[in-house]
Amino acid sequence: MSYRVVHYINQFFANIGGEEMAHVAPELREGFVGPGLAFNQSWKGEAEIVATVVCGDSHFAEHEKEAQEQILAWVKELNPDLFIAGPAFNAGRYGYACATIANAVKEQLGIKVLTGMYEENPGADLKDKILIVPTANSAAGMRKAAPAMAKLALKLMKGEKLGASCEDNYMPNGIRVNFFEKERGSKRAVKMLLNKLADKPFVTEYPMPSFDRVAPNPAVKDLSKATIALCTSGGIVPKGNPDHIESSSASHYGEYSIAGVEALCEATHETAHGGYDPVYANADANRVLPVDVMREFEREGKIGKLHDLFYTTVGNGTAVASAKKFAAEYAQKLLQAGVNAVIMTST
Amino acid sequence: MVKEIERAGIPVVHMCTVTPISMTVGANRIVPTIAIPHPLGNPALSKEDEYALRKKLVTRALEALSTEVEDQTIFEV
Amino acid sequence: MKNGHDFLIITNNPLVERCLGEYYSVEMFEEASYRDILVKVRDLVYASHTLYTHPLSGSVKPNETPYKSVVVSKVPHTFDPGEAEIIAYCIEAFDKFKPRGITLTDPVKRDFQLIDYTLICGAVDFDAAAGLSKIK
Amino acid sequence: MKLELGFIEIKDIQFSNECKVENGTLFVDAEAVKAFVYEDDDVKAYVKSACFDIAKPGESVRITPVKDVIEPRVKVEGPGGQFPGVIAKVDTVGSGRTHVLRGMAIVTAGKIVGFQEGIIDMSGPGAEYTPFSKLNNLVMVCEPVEGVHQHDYERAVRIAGLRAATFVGELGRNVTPDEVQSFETYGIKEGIEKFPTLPRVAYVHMLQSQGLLHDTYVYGVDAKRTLTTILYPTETMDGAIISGNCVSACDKNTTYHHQNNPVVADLFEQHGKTLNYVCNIITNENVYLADKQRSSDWSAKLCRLLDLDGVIVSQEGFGNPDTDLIMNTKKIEQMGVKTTIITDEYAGQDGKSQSLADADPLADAVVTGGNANEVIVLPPMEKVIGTLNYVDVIAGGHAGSLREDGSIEAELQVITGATNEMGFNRLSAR
Repeated sequence: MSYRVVHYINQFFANIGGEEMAHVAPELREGFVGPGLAFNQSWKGEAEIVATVVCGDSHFAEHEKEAQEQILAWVKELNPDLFIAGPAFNAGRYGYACATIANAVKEQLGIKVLTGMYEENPGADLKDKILIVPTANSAAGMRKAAPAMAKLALKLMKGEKLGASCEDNYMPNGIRVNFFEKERGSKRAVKMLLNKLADKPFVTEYPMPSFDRVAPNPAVKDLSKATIALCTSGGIVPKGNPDHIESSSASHYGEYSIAGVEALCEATHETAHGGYDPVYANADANRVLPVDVMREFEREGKIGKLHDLFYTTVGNGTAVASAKKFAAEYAQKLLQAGVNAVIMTST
Repeated sequence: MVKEIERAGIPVVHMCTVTPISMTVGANRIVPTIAIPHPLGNPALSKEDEYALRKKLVTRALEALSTEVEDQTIFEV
Repeated sequence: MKNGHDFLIITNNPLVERCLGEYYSVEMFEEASYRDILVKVRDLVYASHTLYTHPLSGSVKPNETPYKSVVVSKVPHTFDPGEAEIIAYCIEAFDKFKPRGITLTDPVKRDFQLIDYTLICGAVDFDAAAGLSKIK
Repeated sequence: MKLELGFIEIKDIQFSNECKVENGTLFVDAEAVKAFVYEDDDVKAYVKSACFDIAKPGESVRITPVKDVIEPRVKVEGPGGQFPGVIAKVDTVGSGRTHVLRGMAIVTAGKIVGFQEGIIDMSGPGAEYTPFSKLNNLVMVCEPVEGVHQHDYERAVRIAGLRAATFVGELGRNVTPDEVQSFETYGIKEGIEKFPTLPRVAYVHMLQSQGLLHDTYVYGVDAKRTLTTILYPTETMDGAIISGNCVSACDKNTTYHHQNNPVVADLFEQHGKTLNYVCNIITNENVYLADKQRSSDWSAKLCRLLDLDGVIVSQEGFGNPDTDLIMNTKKIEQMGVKTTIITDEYAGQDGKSQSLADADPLADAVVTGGNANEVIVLPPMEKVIGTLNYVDVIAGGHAGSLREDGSIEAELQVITGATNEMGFNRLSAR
């Protein structure tokens, strides 16, 4: 019995048409369509595309929620061993759609997923969440991309242990995996140095973290219409710390409602922070999370709305904190909730 | 953390006492605050004065959010 | 022996207190964990105390030994972002090690105390063996 | 300075009532080695017993806890002797001729402290990770006399291992080597004249120097008390640097690593072809921050003074050496000298954490020896040399690491030399 695969492609690769047909709504076709043939050939019967989802790129971008719901329903029904999307090469909206829908299938249905695209495709932003095979920057790279994706796809379906990104050919996803190189480290170091000295390209085996600067987002145009959220790394939690956010080692973040709360007070909120002297924050948590002032501004109409939820982390409170991944997660929630700006306070 | 929020496309202002740390974490809009245990307050002040102080700081944070910046910027209070 | 007028040793290691208490200012936190010590040091660095020793002294892994001693300045000088960064990295490094669920025997604890003590002695140029001989 | 190494291949070790090297086999009388080891006063005073055993590649043998690994060598021509300033007199080494018993090592094992680490498996998956599984090992298991101070005992066992290596190395004095290689670097001016177009490259060799069980000795001097200085690469090859480091088994540099420093070897391989190998710069890894500052300042200064184009920087150990590594790299780069660095990683068991305890964008060329936190399972071995008593307690072990059947589930960091930061191994990570 061969593994069952569902494939996602856009209108162009389904031969419906180019930009002028990018509005087409998702449809489900039986078997493979277009590039799916190349996957099937590579799998040599070990796996097979049972259905193909075709969706216009503009449609996905403009009706993401509906399109996603529809596609998820189909995939759920088909319950394949793997969901594969693309490859999208350098097509930005297609890449975004591939990555987004693959991520949704993985998160919501727990089905294994894989996509492929050019490294600079905006869809590749999700490379820490889903496996993405790097491809050339145009569809001319299909002949290489399809077998590469097919190979990794088969490995995933067989449940084999994933090797390092350079071994199994996926974009580095922030998870370090050991493997044996062909040459010992010192020899690799000498080669790397010689390349560096000759101004030839070289690839570091460990890219230094946290030096990527994120460019500032545009300013809020009209505060009086903006929803603003409060976040803190100062560990403000409801009294009694219901989720047991640890005072020393922050293993999760807190998400708490302040809907209808006019101001924090000693009876309702405290800090779970183990570091600094907690007396001041416990006596008046507004000193860390300024709910009282924000409410006044909301009443005055200076800001549109104070977001109903606030997010809190604790522990490190340090510069390069590992709380990073928590922030990445709740940032998505803030985004979906339509928050326009964030005030983050740190102790 | 601020960087992750910024990365998600939401402008963010970091209110932080140790501003060099804020620079290190890659915050783009920074408002310096009072002290580590009470960034937005000062227990030595009367309730009213402390509230006024907090209001001043948060006002500055809102100004930061509505100001276009190109690089890391500290909005002194 | 370095001039230790400005040294303040933040520690949870009883051996450090016993051997060095006579020569340096030692602030002993008996109940504090390794991580608690790092956090205390961080707060002092934030408050402009100078960090004299690297908080991850020793290659003994942070989830391995319960003991930690760090030398900071007695009084605040000027805030040093580089030092703040170092202590921040240390806390982060601590957090990536999984707790090991081990109850240490007294001899092992004493060995860990000894290592932490000698590392701090090395840092401040104090004769570790001499310090030990005095208490025995 | 020119050094000739004569390699005598050792393919087997056998206990015997005489001591000799014959046709690639080392015949050794354990009592004779022991007698020589015990001629030292510290060993006499602090080492209660020293027992010998042999472990060969492919055998179902586990050696633990491992203190040091040493290659037996003997100086046959030229000044100096083995381990100058410690065993031999302090004369400068690195010239003349030295015979090497290649393919074997002396391994010192046994408890020093209650969390003594280091595992060498001679077969199975664990053997893949340690270079010492490929050697014929003469293992000396030591026991302390009651009540000895750990620092006295560490020194005694360190000396005992070096003495055993010296004794065995001496057996190669009159043996004709299977292969002779020579190594030579030149004075500054001479080198420039010889290789006017080649980039000038040096090796910045960071030495662990934090304190008890964390020390390295250069010509017998505790590296903690040294300023950054220059060595001929052949001095390092000739036993000038020895290890007193017993902590962080996976990324500590044993004496064997220093003797066979792979960066030195691979730079020599390119010397005169693609680069001009100028020298080694040795610098320490102290706990005191001002020491770190000074030592890294000096590394950078020497790089500039020597008009270098590039350097390879290697580090040793976990945690605060990352700060030295980054300080060195950053300052050297700021001098306009290009760097490539070798490290290993502590990225957590899931591989998701930040690997180093420091970072800088100027460190843009990194070679990694792998993630020391990765979990492995080592199957039981038929024979254990030493003791499994410490497996749960050592770094990388956890409660229940040692299972009932003798197998071990632990992090890679329990294995001696697994993620070596000189780039001794092929292990890497992405």
